[in-house]
Amino acid sequence: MATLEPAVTPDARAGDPELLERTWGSPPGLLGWLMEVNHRRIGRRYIATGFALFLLAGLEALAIRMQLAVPENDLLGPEVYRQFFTMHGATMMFLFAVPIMLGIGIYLVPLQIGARDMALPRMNALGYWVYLIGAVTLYTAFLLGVAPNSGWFNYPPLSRREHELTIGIDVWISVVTILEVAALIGAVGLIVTIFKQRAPGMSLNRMPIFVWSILVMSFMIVFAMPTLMTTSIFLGLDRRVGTHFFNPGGEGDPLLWQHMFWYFGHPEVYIMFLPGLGMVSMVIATMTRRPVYGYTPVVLSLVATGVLSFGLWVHHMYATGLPRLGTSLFTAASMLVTLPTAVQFFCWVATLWGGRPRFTTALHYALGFLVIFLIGGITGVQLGAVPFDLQVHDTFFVVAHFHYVLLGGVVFPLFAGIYFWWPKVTGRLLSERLGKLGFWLMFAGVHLAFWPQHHLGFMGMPRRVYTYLPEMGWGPLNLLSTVGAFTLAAGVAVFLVNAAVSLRRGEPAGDDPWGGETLEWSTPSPPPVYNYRWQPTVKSRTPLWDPDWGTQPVVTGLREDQREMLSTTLLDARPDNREILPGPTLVPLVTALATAVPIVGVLFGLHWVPIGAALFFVAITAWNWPGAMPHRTEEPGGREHRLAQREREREEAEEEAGS
Amino acid sequence: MRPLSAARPRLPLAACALLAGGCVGTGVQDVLAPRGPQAERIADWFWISFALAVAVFVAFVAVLAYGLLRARRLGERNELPPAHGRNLVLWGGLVVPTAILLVLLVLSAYTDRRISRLGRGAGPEPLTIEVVGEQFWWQVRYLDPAHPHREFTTANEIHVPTGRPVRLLLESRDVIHSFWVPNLHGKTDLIPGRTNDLVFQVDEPGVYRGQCAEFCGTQHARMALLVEALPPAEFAAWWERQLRPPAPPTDSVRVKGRDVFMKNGCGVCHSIRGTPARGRVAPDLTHFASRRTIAAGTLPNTRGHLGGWISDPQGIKPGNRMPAVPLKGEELQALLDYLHSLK
Amino acid sequence: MSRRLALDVSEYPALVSGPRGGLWWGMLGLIVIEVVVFGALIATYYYLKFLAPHWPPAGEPLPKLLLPTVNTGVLIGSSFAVYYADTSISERGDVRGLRIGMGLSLLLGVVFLVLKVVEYSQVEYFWDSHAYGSIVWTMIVFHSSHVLSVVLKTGVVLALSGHGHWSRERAQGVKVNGIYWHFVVLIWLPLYITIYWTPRIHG
Amino acid sequence: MRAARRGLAAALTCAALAGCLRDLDPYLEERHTVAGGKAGEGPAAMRVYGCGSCHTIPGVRGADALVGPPLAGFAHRRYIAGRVPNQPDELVRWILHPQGVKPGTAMPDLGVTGQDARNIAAYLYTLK
Repeated sequence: MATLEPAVTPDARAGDPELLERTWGSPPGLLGWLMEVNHRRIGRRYIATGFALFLLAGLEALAIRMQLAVPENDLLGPEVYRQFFTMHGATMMFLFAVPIMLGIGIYLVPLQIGARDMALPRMNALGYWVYLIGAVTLYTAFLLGVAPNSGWFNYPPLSRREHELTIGIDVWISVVTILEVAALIGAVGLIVTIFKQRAPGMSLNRMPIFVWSILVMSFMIVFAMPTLMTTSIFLGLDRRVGTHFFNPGGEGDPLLWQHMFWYFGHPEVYIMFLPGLGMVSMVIATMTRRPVYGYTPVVLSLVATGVLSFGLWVHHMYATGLPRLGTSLFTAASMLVTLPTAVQFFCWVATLWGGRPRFTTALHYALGFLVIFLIGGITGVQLGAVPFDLQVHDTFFVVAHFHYVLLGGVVFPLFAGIYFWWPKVTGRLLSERLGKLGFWLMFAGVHLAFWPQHHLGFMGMPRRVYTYLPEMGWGPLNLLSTVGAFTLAAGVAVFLVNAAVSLRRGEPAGDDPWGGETLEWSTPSPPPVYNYRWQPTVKSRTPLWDPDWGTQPVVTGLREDQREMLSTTLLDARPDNREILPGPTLVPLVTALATAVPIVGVLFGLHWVPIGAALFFVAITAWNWPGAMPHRTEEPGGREHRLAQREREREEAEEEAGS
Repeated sequence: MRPLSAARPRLPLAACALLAGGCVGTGVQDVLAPRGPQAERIADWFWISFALAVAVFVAFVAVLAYGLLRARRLGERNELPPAHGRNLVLWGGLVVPTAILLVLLVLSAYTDRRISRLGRGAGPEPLTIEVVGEQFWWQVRYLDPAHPHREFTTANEIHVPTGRPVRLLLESRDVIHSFWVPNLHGKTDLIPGRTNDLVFQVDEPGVYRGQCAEFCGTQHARMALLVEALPPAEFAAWWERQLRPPAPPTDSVRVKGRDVFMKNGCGVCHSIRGTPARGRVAPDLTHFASRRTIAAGTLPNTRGHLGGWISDPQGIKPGNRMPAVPLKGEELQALLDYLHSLK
Repeated sequence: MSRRLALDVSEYPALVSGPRGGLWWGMLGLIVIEVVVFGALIATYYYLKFLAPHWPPAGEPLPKLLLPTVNTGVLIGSSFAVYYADTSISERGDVRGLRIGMGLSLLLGVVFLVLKVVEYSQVEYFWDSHAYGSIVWTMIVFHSSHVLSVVLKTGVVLALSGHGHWSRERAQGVKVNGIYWHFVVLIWLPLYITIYWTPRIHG
Repeated sequence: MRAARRGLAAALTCAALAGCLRDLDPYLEERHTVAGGKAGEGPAAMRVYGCGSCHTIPGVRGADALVGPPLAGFAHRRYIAGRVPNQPDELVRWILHPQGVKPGTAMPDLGVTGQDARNIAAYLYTLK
């Protein structure tokens, strides 16, 4: 898109790329790296870290599948196996899915809403550092052989001290707590950004669907994750200071954990795949060159899914002997929650029916998502029924079910998104041939690996067993499943090759390789550090497809020698004020370390908690101390200042002309 | 003569039978091969839901494929009239799914009612058995509140009469376990501090295998059990046999075996009625020789496996609670003789 | 070169306070998160209560009312002081009013903490006595640590007022600190009812 | 030319040596032939009797115990139970009745049938 200069330039230097670069850029070198607050750099770190952990958890999955490939195998002993399946689950749930979706949101949301950065950039950086500390802590424990070993769900009393002395459980508690802190920080940052930084004209009902999905996800994080933090702190207290929350001998109750865990854990699943649904909506719209059919029903479905997901937790607990009447209500709720997704499915189908589809790799993954997720959804409905669940709960049927849901709802949309936005992020195209090869390997791998597991569930194979007797007859299907897992891994490997080749010598992508409809496609690939030379304004949901997009007004009048960004009103996105953002600083990293001291330090002794709390207070005070934030060099209402400056400049120009 | 070696060509099957109960060929633990009313109703529900699932899947993929082909054929000219789109979303996304879900919901509630009514209304009084989960085995106690002297304890194998409801009182002494015999009924958790109950009924005589279905620690994988259903008369006879303590050993080898058992402290954890061994933290061995498996369904109860198990329990089931006791060769032989005399 | 229209925003204010600024929303986010945590604590309390045969457990007396009730009054009073400080600076630009309000709220916060320590040094059970002790002590320690942290934060705000940092326009820090203070006070009320009244009304 | 001839000679020598070794195979095999034993059925039988609960036996699932000696390379063992030479009939006798061969050994009499013992023995001689 040819850039049009604004007709009115109230400030002589408006839209000066050099000045913008200087203002929004980061210092060079390692120190600059540690001081980074730019949302795209931080988003990229989230995505890269999350993807690396996805690969690690994938390797753990391969080890698990190898152990189970044949009966009575002794590749991983029972103790090691416990650690592996715990690490696989915890990594995929806490370290991969949620952070990578947050990362994509952090990268894309400001671009899609036409902002220069996130509303709270230092918070954003803090979130990443805290996440990284959590990941490093968990994998350090793994390498030292003291990984958590009682499942990502970590049920007491097994996880109470009298049954598991291992520090691995304490590591789980610390790491989960710290990762929830990170996710909460990220979620709040995204909510504030979406509320306050949208381009003028982008009222809530004009936001891209992906932004909606991130907004709903962030709210769900805010309402779900504190519960897990609370309950894991209960468990930590049980283990460290002898409280009785989960001790039946002290009038506590092990089921309290399950209620609180699944009150978080069920929404957690939806937290992971709602952004996936949002990404699929974007991919389908662009690749069919049609706006998604039924914007309103799709958005309402996202919101409804988010709300309903908080009323389902008991369907993980049917076998615990809860009263029958209550469980039936949860059956009804479990079935109800599929309706919003069904509506979205048919909105996408309607889009495809009326579209002009281009069968790119991204669309392949989106279509693959439809098929895989549908199967996972169907088995999910079956699992919602109490009697059937009593049979297959905690068997490989459930393993198959949620891998269909999560590979379908998280991994395939993620790859659709990666293939879709890769050109925007790197400025280079990925190979479509390799892309499709990878897609078909992954698609086949999913079914090979997980379809047989439905049958294994029916054949009575429980989850989390490290081995089984040959007489059980589970051998052949397990072997098949292992072959499938390796096929899936081969598909991921093809993507890695594709990515490496593209980074080295991929074709330049241009601003808008797909003819996209949302704002991010109007800026160069990769975008400049300030995102937009002029912050855009919009008047429709698909601004770039507006016939008069070329003359759509842009925002001017922001200072460019400071990080000034336009804030707009919550509902209608009318301009409201000029917010100034902080620049690069070490404060987030220091605060992250201070946050980690009590949470990780508690592994070594309770005295680290008060020490860490004190350090945290110091860090937060430094954070808020005037001077940490760049000060305005002018007082509010800078109009006079500007006018005076413009006057001066005109005089200078006249002088020059005169001389 | 040991019965398992009688039918030579069927050796693998015999092994299977020992570990897996008698139900070879129908799937050792098979949700879809029900042998009791509840498993049967659940399987019925599954088959209905499966038929609906296939229909939904096929219909959706057909609609999707048709739409894509149509779009490809029409190319640039393709437009979807808004009314068509509305109909797709309304019918495909709302009306049809709601109808299907309602059917499933009603059937699920109906199935749930049917399976939870067993043993609660009219009909024969259910037999009550207490099952206590332990890391990593099952303690089984037959209750008869009217005649406490007729109660007894065994482990890892549950004998039940056919055609009569059985109520299990499920408890746990350590962590959460889950009782699950797929051919008979769904699972129910054993939770410390609570007593859950599970009512099931077996229609056909036979041996059905089950195993712990809630991760309970390192040896969760090797915590199996067998349910053996006997015709009522045989069951009554079996109960009578269980009440009798085993006959004291007479021949010298077995006497020596008993001494080995007592002197090495086995009785601290295990109990054998009629002897000083009264331990409560490990399986009751009173009628050990009549059991089909050892180590909670891990191995067939043969002399070879038993010898290996006693010599090195941690090698066979690492992380279980049984310590290895160093025994001389002849002590081991005597102990095996003694244990296998506990019929 | 073709030209397009511009939306000139230079006249919009650069310093705003309250919900117009991002920081206020960030603090609201933190408050919502904490509300969920406190909600989880209260839910746990009732869950354990309805499971227990006796609540408080047999042998434990009902919680005493006088001291905590007075203390609740102290805490509510501190909220008014914070409100006074906030309006002083943000509506009237009155730094002295800000200092008086903040100082008073600090004092009341400290009084609350001291009375809490006095109160709980008298109870006879601890967190490791039974589940009742676990949840009550957790609630009290958790809430008191919030009071402590907001007292410390207010100390920082007060210290900054000495540097002439706050003015009518630059009041966002005071406002944001203020809503957090109000939150810490308000969330105490359900805790107070839960801990001190529930066992009496429904024992 | 000469070099080529020398190379050929070397090659022939090698072939002869290899041939010699291969020539010995039948003798070894004969020494380890169990009359009427079907090696293929050995593992299943061993699983039932529980050999794997004390021995590590390649090819038998779950046989990874270390109570007794591991049976890998059993065909190369010289003695059974440190007492009798490793010959088919001795091995079958040992499997059938270890207490008779070496009273007081920890290895129990397992009630193995004659045919099973021959199958097991035949299988053990395939472990080289």
